Amino acid sequence: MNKKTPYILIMPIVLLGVLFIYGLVNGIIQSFGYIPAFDLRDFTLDYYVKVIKSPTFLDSLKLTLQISLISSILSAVLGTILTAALVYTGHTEGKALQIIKLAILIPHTIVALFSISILSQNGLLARLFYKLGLIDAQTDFPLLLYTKNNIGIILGYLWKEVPFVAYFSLSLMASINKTLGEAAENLGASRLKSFFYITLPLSMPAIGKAFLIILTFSFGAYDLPFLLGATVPKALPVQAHIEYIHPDLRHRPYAMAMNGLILLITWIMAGIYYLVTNSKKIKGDNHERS
Amino acid sequence: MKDLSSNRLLKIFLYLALFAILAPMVIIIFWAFANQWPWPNLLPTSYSLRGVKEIFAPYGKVFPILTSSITLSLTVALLSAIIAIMTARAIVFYDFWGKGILDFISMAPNLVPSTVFAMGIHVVFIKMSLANTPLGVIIVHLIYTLPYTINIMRNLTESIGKDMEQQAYVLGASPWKSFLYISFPLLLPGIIASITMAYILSFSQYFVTLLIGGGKVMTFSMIMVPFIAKGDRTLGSAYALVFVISTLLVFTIINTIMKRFQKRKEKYNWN
Amino acid sequence: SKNNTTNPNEKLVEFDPNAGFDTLLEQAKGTTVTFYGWGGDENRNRFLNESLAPKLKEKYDITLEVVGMDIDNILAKLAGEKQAGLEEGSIDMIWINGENFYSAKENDLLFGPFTDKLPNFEKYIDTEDEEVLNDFGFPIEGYEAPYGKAQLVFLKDSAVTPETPRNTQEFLDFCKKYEGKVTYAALPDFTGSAFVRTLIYDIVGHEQFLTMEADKEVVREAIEPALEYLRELNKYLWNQGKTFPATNGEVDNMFQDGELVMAMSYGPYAAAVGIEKGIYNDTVKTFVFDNGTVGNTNYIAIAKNSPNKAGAMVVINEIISAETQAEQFEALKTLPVVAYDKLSDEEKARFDKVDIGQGVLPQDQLLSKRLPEMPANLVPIIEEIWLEEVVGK
Amino acid sequence: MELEIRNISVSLSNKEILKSINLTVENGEFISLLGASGCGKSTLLKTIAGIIKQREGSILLGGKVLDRLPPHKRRTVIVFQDFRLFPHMTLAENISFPLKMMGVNKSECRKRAIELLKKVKLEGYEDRFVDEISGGQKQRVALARALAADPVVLLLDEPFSSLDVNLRKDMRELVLDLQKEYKITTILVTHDQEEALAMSDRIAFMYNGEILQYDKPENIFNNPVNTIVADYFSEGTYISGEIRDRRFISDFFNISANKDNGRYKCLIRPAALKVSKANDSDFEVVAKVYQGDNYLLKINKKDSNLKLESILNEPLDIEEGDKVTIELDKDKLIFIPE
Amino acid sequence: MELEIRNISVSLSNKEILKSINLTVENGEFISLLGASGCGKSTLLKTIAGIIKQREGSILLGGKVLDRLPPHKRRTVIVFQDFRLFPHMTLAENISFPLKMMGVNKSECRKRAIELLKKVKLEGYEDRFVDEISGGQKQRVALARALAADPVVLLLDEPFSSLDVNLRKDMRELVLDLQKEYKITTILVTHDQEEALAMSDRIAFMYNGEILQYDKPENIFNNPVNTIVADYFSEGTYISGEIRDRRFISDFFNISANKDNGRYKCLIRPAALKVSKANDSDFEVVAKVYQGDNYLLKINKKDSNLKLESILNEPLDIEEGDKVTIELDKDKLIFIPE
Ligand SMILES: Nc1ncnc2c1ncn2[C@@H]1O[C@H](COP(=O)(O)OP(=O)(O)OP(=O)(O)O)[C@@H](O)[C@H]1O
Ligand SMILES: Nc1ncnc2c1ncn2[C@@H]1O[C@H](COP(=O)(O)OP(=O)(O)OP(=O)(O)O)[C@@H](O)[C@H]1O
Ligand SMILES: [Mg+2]
Ligand SMILES: [Mg+2]
Repeated sequence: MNKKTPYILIMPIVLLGVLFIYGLVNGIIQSFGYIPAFDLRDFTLDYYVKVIKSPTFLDSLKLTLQISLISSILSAVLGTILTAALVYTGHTEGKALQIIKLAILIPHTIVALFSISILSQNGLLARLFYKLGLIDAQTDFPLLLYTKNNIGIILGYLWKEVPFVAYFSLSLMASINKTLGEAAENLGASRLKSFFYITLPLSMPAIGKAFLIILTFSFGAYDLPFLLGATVPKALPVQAHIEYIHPDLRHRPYAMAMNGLILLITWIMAGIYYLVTNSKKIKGDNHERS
Repeated sequence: MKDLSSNRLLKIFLYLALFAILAPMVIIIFWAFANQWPWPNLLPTSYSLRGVKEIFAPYGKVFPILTSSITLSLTVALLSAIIAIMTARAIVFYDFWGKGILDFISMAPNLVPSTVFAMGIHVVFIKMSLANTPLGVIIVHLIYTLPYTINIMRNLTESIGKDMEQQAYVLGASPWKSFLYISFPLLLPGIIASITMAYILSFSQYFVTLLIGGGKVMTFSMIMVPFIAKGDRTLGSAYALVFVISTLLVFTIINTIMKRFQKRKEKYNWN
Repeated sequence: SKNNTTNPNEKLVEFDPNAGFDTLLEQAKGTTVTFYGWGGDENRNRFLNESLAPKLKEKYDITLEVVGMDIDNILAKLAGEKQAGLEEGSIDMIWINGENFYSAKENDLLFGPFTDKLPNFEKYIDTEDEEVLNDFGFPIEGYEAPYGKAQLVFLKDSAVTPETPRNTQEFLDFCKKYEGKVTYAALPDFTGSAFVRTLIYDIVGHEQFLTMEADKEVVREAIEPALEYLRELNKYLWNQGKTFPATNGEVDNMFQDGELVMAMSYGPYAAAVGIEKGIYNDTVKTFVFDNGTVGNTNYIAIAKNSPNKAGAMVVINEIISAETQAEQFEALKTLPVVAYDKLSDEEKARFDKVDIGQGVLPQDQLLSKRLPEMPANLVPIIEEIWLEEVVGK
Repeated sequence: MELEIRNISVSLSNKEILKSINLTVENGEFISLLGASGCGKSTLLKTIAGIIKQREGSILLGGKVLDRLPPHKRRTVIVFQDFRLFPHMTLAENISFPLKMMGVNKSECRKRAIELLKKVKLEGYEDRFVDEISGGQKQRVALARALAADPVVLLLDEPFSSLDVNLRKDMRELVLDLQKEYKITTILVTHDQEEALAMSDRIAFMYNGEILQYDKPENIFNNPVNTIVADYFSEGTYISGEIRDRRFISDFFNISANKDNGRYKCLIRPAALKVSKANDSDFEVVAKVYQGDNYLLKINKKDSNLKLESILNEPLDIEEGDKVTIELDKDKLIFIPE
Repeated sequence: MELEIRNISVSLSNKEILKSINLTVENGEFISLLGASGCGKSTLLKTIAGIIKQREGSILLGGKVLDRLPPHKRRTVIVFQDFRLFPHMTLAENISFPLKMMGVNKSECRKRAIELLKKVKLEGYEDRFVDEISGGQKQRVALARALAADPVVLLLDEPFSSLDVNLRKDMRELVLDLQKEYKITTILVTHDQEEALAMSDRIAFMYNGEILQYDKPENIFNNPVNTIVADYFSEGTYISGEIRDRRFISDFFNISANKDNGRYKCLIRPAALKVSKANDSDFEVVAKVYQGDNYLLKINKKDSNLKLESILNEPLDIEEGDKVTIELDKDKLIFIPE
């Protein structure tokens, strides 16, 4: 209608956005060794160079990518199945949804507590196996936590993120499924095909965004890898956190440089995501616009 | 035939998933009252009310803090939903300068490690006298929740489209009224979802709250996290239990209030 | 910080640390003092809020606000405030020690010297004590006042493990016997780190570190035998030393659950506290090596931009009084910082009377087995070396 | 294949919508389903396709009970009244969707889609998206998509309602050609009786969830079982009377009628009435409505409430207000037992 | 009020949809907009209502330029082709929505809604939700809602397309009554020429984004400006020829014609052709299609590709395969300049 309307609508987000960018720049500047409060005034890339050159960096990067990719891909897939399960079995509201919200609600530190209580060699699963006579000692139980296979961390993320994906994309999928899903089935598409060709593609905007959110989150979060991960190699965010809590305040730029790298990689991942989704959309763009 | 079985598979998957979510919750209930739970027992061997006592101890101010924390998070959730509705409308319905940038900005807080942003914004907020104030905390929480709420609102706004509002215009409704009477009810499921999501994020936010709130603005996470971090399972679980129960209560209240706005609960409320 | 300016006089009378304690008392009246420190110990929280705070209110009309926050965040906050040029910050007192103190003082985040202005400092504290002069080998110079004493102790359940390792060799045997049931928290966990230093001390002695140059190669060379030992030890540790639990809390939990046979704590009376809470069996016992374990003191400092330094000084003065220390000893079972011989008989009696509980070592025995911390700047170097040369090796 | 609907009852939101419907459509037969708005036509089609579940009764296709077959295996394809095109697909993709489901390869799919688009006169639209086309265009795409699905039973829910006469004619022919060629059993829902009369082998007339009459077009038009059916096809004026000895006797006129004795209503449709100008008549033209090829005259009888209508094929010189004499075409009179 | 459309051009997705449309509708006039599917009818209505922005041109209402007025202030109410009922409201709420916007109080709103529902023959449906009613019912609710809005200009986009003849007739009358009563300037989009011819004061014929002819119904039917318009109203057979001295001369026949000299096409619509049985004729009936009131005969001429159609009002005895003679009704022949 009015030419001014969109600008009024975006006013709050722009204000917050400016604040955000201001804060971000202020934070990232520290990674270049500029923290006048600690008498660090040289603008330098040294910290980045040192971080990248450190012998553990590549291992850490690989580990972090592995954790975040595996857990977010699995979360997206399982989350989509869960959404479908909710939609197709008519549980789009009520108790089931409350339970799902519960998982989103629980902080990661508590998820770590769960993981340890259940998955460790001392955990309930191991105890159950022991009681059932499947194992003779704690150490017979496969090591899922604190090891390089990262199963514990990934399961922890799955526990939280699968429900998140479901919650995030449920409304969209439910609304699409009704009329168009029906039409597809009528045209000879089985439930499964109607899901894959109609319901899923149309729900993709939500699922994709959920995927991106958890991908970048799991790439930058330290709670679970710190509490459940192996001592070495450490995930990047864990290392950044440890650098951050390093008592020597003049050490801070290392932490910030590490965070800067995480930021960079996250943005690259987001960039790839946008490229991939947009290239797919070129065809489908029009219907979203009008 | 095959179809029926695929439906059954989905059902099984659903129930498994729900079980997998609920089962660990039982653990925190046990731990909240357990003292010892040694190998290889499947149930705790000794119980105590240490956790309960701690929570109800007056010095801990658990309940005043809980109340103010809920208020703060509700404020954040409401504001976040409102801003998300506005932003989603702008992005979906209008073309304006900087739309692409805005689109990215609205996602960006998700793409920045919280330490970098929090440390940066901390200095900014101190200069603006926003540090250590509830307003400052609300603002950073908003920045963190908006990517989620904007995305939720955007998908829904897109899928509802402009048709219905156009119809309202030609029937004589001003843009504001058409929004209020037509789009708002249609967006309601998304609004509830946004409020829920934002509330969860705000309520469980720890690090930034700590830094920006500076200990002057206390939230429930801030009294809970130290115990969890220390590995005190009894106290950690007891706090976590309060955390979960209070949130479920809040959700129930939100839902009841929202239900007043909508007539056909069964159709439009997927919460 | 508005809270702190409720006293209308405060603005009129400029704060001057040298103005005499009575002036400070006057200035502190009716103000609020914020005390930032780790908040994960419910006993301490209770003591501060239920015992100390009411007393301060009554005696000095000071409101004590206790804020639970990890030291790294406290420092981050102070640093941010400094960067923003905030003259009046939000933090008054900080619970701090070691490397963090070193770094905070170095970066001009702390106010001081102030301990010499506290009547009780002179009255109760042994001002010549190594731990009053130096914190992790770094001179304190009046920038922090002692708050409590900590010492690394080991815990075992005597019903499970009758033997008590007295030195590193016996410890190795112990680990061999209970293979896979001993471990320690991965460095840089505070307790895990102290444990490794204790082992190092036992193998290569502790004196050389007090003057050692903070150079990685030098340190590496000095501790090489200890590294050798640690690598050997790995074979018998939990999960063959390939990984270590991330926190000492986790180690403690594993001990409680019976997955480990040994735990450790920086709180010397942890066994008593645990047994009282019911999380440890009554048979849990404390032990230390014959050569001793590292001990340190934790302190209270005042932020450079504290808005209420007068109040903070009054509170700290109260904390280091015999009375408060005794109360703290009773409630928290932390070693008091007051010098025993400076106490009156009455006061002595009060300390003697304290029932320190089950499964612990008496105070004098502990203090006799107390090793000084190495200089703060060596600690991160050792942690780095440990990560590179011990884990999984 | 032969479609048999046996005793189908359907309830929606606890309202009984279909009441014991019975209907048999022969293999390759083309029937129309007529009835007033809201009588349950769409519901019946959806039930046949398995999208709505019946509360009672069975549906048989070629003698096999369909009831437990999921929708996608029935090969009963609907053109929905509200189209339901897929918004994320181009028109070509929409049309080739059912082909893709059958496993037809991509290039073949597209070829066939383009072919079908051409048939529904939308050549060159293959890469458009659904929200870039008009209402009538959507309807044609929906039709093309259904045809692509190679249906055994084709269920058309007002598939031509948004099309103008010419296009409608073409689309009708398209459907009929394919229907004949592949012997597709077809049910057409339409509100256009002319369409129904012209296209169908038989017509089922629905009312309020029931089928009142199911018969050949000419029979249903000329011998409606009751006034509801009669009215639907074209309104007219009812004159009550009695037939005795092959003559219909009423207050207004007597005329020969080839029916059994009894009380009847005689329906005079406009087409049954011829008028000619005459100055001294009781009948007066009160309105003359232009209808393109012809005019509709509304005629009142003086001093009575008898109202008649007539079709005037030649413009002639009859105008509003003229007095006319009337003449009934006895072959076009319809007698309905009371 | 008088509606004037001046030189309106509209583009969508970079395609030019409307090309310099000019159209004036007098105060209280009822006009119809006809044209093939996809020609731009709906787009024009939406542009008038302000929902689509024109690229060029102006719209004036009662002499006032509307261009900068937002849709909700124009009082140009559309009944959309796709209904757009509000799914979260009952039917009564849907209908009273515009009233509520005008500030009418609740009980009054409901009263009026129930009144209107009755008028569109949906008594008792006031508390249903939109997804609980049939297609035709939705269409009527949409109409009722538009009428409730008290429009100054009423824009009807195929408002009767899902209704059967009887209902359609009632709805037409309802609209016409209200339209006359309140002098609502009305534009009706329809694909039913009969409807257009019967209801309208004038008809605008659109083709490909342009208006080809704008005239009184009879003129547009009898004197189409070109074959596109002619074809739209009823197809027939074109015979090329020449008029000289008031006579049309062609290969097939000569006949008197009251036109200027020049080359013409003569359009023979079915209604212009009378047939009678005759054994020795070149013309043969190749098909006889039942159309309810009458039959359509398709007639081919032996040894030529001339195909004709005729309407047979009496069933008579002419059947497929019969030979017939033909007779042209010169008043129904249409001459279109080439
Ligand atoms: N968003 C769009 N982008 C591009 N082209 C469009 C768009 N919307 C409509 N069109 C095209 O514009 C033309 C006119 O559309 P419009 O809906 O006005 O047709 P119409 O005359 O109402 O047809 P119908 O009788 O089928 O409803 C059509 O050919 C259609 O394909
Ligand atoms: N979900 C529902 N709940 C209750 N009643 C319904 C529901 N859906 C449809 N109806 C009612 O069922 C009846 C039949 O609907 P249906 O759609 O089959 O009608 P139809 O014959 O196709 O009418 P139309 O010609 O208007 O499309 C209608 O009166 C409608 O109001
Ligand atoms: Mg229908
Ligand atoms: Mg249209």
